[in-house]
Amino acid sequence: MKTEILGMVLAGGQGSRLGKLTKQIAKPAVPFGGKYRIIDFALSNCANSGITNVGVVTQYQPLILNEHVGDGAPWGLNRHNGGATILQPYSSVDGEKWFKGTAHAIYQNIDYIDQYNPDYVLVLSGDHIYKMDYEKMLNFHKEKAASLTVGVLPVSWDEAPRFGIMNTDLTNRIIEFDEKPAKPKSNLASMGIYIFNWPRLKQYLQDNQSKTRNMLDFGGDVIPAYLDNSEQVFAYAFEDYWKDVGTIESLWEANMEFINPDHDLNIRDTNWRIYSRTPDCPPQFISKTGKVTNSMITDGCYVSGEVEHSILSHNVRVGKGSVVKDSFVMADVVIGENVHIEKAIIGEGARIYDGGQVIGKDKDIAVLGYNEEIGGLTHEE
Amino acid sequence: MKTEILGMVLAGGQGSRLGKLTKQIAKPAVPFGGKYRIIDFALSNCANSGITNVGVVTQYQPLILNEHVGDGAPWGLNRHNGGATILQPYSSVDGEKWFKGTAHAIYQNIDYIDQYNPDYVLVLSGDHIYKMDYEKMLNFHKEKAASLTVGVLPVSWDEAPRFGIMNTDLTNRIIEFDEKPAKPKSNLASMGIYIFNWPRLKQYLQDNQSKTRNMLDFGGDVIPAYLDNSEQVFAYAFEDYWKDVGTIESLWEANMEFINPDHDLNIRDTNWRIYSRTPDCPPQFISKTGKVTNSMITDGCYVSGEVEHSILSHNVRVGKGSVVKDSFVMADVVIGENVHIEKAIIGEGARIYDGGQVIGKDKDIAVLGYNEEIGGLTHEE
Amino acid sequence: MRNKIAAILNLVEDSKDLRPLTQNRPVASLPFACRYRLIDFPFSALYNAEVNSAALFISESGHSLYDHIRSGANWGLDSPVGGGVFTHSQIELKTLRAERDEEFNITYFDNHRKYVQKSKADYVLLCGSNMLSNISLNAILQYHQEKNADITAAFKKVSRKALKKDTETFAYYFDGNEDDYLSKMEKMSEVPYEDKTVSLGMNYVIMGKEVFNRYLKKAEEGNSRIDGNTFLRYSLENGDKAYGYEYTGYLKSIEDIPSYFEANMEILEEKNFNALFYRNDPIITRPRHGAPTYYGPNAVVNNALIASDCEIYGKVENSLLYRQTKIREDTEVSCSIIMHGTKIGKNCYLKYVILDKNIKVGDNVHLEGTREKPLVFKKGDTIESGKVIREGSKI
Amino acid sequence: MRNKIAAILNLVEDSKDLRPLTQNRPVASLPFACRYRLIDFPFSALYNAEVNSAALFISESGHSLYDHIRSGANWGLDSPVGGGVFTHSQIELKTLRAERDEEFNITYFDNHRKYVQKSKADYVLLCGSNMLSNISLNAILQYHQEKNADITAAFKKVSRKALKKDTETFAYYFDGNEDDYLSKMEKMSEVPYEDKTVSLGMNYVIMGKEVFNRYLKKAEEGNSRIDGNTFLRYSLENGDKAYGYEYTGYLKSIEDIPSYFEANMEILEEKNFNALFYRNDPIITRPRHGAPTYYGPNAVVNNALIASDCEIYGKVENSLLYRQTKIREDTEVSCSIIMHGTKIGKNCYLKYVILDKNIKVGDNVHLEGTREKPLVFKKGDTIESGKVIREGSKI
Repeated sequence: MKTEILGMVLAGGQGSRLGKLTKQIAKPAVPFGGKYRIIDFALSNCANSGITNVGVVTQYQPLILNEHVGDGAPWGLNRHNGGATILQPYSSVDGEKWFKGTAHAIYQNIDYIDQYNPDYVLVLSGDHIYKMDYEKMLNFHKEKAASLTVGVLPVSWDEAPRFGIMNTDLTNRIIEFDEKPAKPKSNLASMGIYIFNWPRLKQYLQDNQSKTRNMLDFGGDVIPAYLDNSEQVFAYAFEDYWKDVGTIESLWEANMEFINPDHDLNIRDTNWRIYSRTPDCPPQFISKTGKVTNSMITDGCYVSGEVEHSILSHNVRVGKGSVVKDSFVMADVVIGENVHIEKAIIGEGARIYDGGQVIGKDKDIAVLGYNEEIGGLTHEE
Repeated sequence: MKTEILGMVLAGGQGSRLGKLTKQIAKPAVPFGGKYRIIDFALSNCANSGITNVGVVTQYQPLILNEHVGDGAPWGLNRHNGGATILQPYSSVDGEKWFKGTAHAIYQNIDYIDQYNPDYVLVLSGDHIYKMDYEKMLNFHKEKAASLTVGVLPVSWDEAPRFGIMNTDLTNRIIEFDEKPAKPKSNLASMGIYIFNWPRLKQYLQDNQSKTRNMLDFGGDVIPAYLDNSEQVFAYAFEDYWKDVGTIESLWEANMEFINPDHDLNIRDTNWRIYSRTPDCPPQFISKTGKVTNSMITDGCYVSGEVEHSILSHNVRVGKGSVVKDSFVMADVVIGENVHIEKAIIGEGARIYDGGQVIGKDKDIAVLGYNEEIGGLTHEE
Repeated sequence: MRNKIAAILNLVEDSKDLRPLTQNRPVASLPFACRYRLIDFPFSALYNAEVNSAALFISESGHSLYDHIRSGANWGLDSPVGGGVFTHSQIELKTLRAERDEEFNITYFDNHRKYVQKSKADYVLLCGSNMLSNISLNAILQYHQEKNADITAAFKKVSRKALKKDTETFAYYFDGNEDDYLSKMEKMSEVPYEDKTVSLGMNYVIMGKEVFNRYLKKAEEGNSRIDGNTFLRYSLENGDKAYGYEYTGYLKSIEDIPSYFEANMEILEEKNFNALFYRNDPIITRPRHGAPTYYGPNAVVNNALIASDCEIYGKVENSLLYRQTKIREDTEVSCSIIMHGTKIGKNCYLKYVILDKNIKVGDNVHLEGTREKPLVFKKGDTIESGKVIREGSKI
Repeated sequence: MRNKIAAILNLVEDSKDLRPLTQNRPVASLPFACRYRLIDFPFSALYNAEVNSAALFISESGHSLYDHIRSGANWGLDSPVGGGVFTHSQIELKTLRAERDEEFNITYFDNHRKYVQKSKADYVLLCGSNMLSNISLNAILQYHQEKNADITAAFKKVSRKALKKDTETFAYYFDGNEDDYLSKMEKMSEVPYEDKTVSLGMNYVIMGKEVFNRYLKKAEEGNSRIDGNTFLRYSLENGDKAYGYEYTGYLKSIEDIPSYFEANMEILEEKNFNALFYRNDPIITRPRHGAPTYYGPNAVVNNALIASDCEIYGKVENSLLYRQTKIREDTEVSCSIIMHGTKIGKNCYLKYVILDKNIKVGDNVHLEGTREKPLVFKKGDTIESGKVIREGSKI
């Protein structure tokens, strides 16, 4: 079997800044936008870019993530001899194979990658909200005859000190990598998206395991080594919408932006659909007393209260007299009567009983965890 | 979601007595009978018994096993909200969740099992060749109002000291468990097939983790604890063909028995098919010089030599003048010209060049490992 | 837990009174409740009872059905364990009695016989798709077994007036109470049209394999179509033990445009909606991709069922919107059914209207039917801006 | 690597000379090489080129094809990314020109137009299923692009005598050499029947989306069927840039029983077998479950292609056995095609015979055709013990 380019989605991260939202669920499996999980964007980008073989590396709380990705069918990634493959830690006669970093996760899965004998490996994280055509990046990589191409994003100069910054020459060649520089020389932040020539990367990973320098992370170990050795490393600039939803605030913000029908992400564009694995639910029902404005509502919802500038995911029930405003409500949430929810994220399966309140404010978004319950007695009782 | 019975197939074992055949492949994924892998029997038994939700616990060298099981489609185990699910070690906020024994593997996957809220859990190993109707065993379990039912096999009294032996009373209740007794009181050997009432097993697993007794293995820990506490433990006798293919000799022997069209396993019985995930290959071609007698040949084979009392798996090529006798040849093996193979197991992808010989004898079966090469130059060179 | 039922769906159902909605599709693939088709309901009943094989008998307009069903995988009907969706060329089916094509007839009956034999099931279910319901086959089967019946047919007690006068359905009668022998069946059209309660046969009929084969032989001799009510009639003629299983959930016989329209409006009542969709047994359909539905800043939506991937800027009341519909600003839609992909412009008024798939409605359009006679527009139509059509006015 | 081709398969192919094998199946689902059907070859070409959508135009006997294709998943044709197998009711297709059913015709052309539009592909491929081959669509496409052609059609150089006299195929002619403009096409039946090399059109034709839409309009105006060779003719009439892509692999035009039989026999030659099956591009079919094939203690099998799940106790030479066939002791089968599920008793002799699916042959049966005129038995036949049939004798 021979594949030009293989996708490797690193989905093993915990995303600890998301607090209770990532206690039982890996960050890439965190729900987004009503009917998606974060990893859907990376997987759909692969599918739309024509990358049909994708390894999904999981490690932290993978049950929901693995069931979501499954055989890859929702993304069309279920071809013979390939498609989506879940890669998890395992044991071997050499001992236990745990993944100790981004590059180490690739190293531990060399056997899987070599099955496809790819020319290029695209390394992604499953953590970001964006639409990107990796085929264009690959064409850039080939034109530049690069050994490694790093996807970069122009960020504001204020924010630059928070990122890994790539300093480039006139030809977009990366000449220096500054991890969180106090005085950035450029505003091109690494997106954690890499295209490597596989034979060369494999050599780096295998050779360096036995030497002092351990190739654990791409940012910390592999890219510096490439630069030290004058490998051809190029920066590929991405100019469209891109969002890291690594904190409660950014997750909330990204969801609020997502409501806007003129959002840059253009979610209704049938030329670049975002696919997901979705449950089978009945249509949404807006009752006689329901009021929904400037919001996104998903199948299976039942709304008897008022919803304003919010997202309701699958199977959310909103009782009479309740108000949901500026909030992102995940699937299977039950909201009783006369509940007030504002500037909040409500986790899957949570229950807010009659009269309950979950009210946050800007820069301090309220969060109710998965299956948490608050408020008085249920209406039925 | 509510399921009456959930299957848990323990497929994490290495099977070290199979030597080089299990160096890169877990034992349940070892090929068998031309177009099967060992685990196909357990999975097909589940499917034929109407058990549609099955967790497959893997840990050791799982890549081939995971790809083989995949979404469970070949066994009809790809239903909504369930079907076959691969369960592998993972990390959580409580640390790394490795599987330290049969019972511990169940303990680490309590979250998965609880999703289905089953009344019963059927625990199997993916290591044996047999056809068994688990529904009948479940009916027995219900009739006896048992807390645990253990599948047992009458073995010859000579062999009994090698097994875990169940001593029963007149009602088939197990009153004593002897692990490899020098002087067995019964010849009922445990098959490693258990039906547990799930709520009770869960309680045992959870309670005992914090106590001195660690519930790591069913045989060593859980069954003795059940018996100590006078739980209702019953033996369900299985009388048909059953084979543990844990050694090179027994694997070879089981394959040789399998050739016989009147074999007890009755592989052509369409009422209890053994399903597998098979590659797409052209039909088998027997050339003008080929001779095949008393053998099983699979799609994709090309035979120009002589094959007698042997099994050829997918895509095996046998060149002119070669003789394959009393042997089990796995998939994708290339046998050159004038090769002599007798009483042997040839691993997947092995190459035996012109004039090569792989000759074993009774009780000393020759083994060529996966992708190994022996013999002279290739014919083409 | 093992597959015990072989299901045979007779989908050659009378559709002339449902035109133009059935012009290019059989009754079984008629859209319903924003994201379903009628076939989803019997198929989901099969799925929920873990039946993994079904034989469908389809007539020549069945292609939209194929596209929907595909391999049957969504309903668990593609299991290699004796499963599969079986299809047969049935152009001749409608004329089965008329033309007596010897070879075709042999194939028709053989197909049934072989399917039941190959499925290895102990019981056979016959049903159709035009009796909208969410029924538990396991419950019928259990009842059938407990009664030690030869044949068991599902029914629901309804008011005679809930059905149209010339309905093609059947009324069942029982010896004593409903827990007793089913002793008689009668064409519902011959039952006086008044507010009396009748037992409406649902054409979901179950029997043992041997009984099925016996009736099949009889059908073959008489050159009759294989159908639940036909087989029930055989059992009565034979004096076999026939029983009725009483279904108490939502039921609607979809026979013409008014009953189809009513079914959609009734489903807007929470009781009916819940009876169909919030039982333990889900209704399953072919999954589709699309964004959640967007409600604009001035959207007013009340008592409405909405699929995902719509955009609503106007007012929607007592209506059903299918996937990818768009309602523009200042438009009011009430008591209407707007199917997949249909886009309605600005400042329109629609009441008692059924718009089939992919219709384009311009701006300032006024369409108004009546509850008894909704206006129906067919797939792909274009309705130009400014157009005014009222029931009675020429379309 | 992105999907760039929309494929349209015209499967309304002439099958009368292939009867009785095509009595209940279109040419596209004719079994071939022990485990395939003819449709597998164009479908695999699509799969290997990573084309993920196809529109199939099928006539009324297409049901065996549906059962085989299901959702198209086996060939990667069910991808949600713009993929799918599209089917259309095509009973009227055969009479397209004759009856001029206005509404149907509009649907027919609209279906093509919409499919190509929805697929978002840059190129359109037209092909059929009766030109057995294993062709690389990417290679044709690359050639098409390099030549900057308006339309590119695949051909293979063959001897005129390799085709039957009244073949329906076309011969292509080139301005200079084959690397040059395709300047003329001619009905092959009008080319003199001698040992001359001709360029046989394979009816695999590729063009850009705009060109396709242009020709589609022309077909609509002329009420013509949409077909590769028809569109190629349009390009010649128009003076557009038409090119030929030379295919060098195995090719057979399956038009009648003798050519079908020959194709099977030819595939027993290693060279042809390898050309079709041992290229880098695999031929994919619907997977089936079954044990490996068992060869009995006295089996003698030479120069034979055998599917899995057979049992062979007798002698098989120069023959093809499909799945689940059984050849009993002392029976000799040579130069024959034995299809799926057919069982042959003891002490029989079969030579130059085609047995369709599920035929039962008793003991001591003698069946003998000739290479030019093999004996053909139809699906489900029973041939009783002791029967002797020779070509020319009454069947």
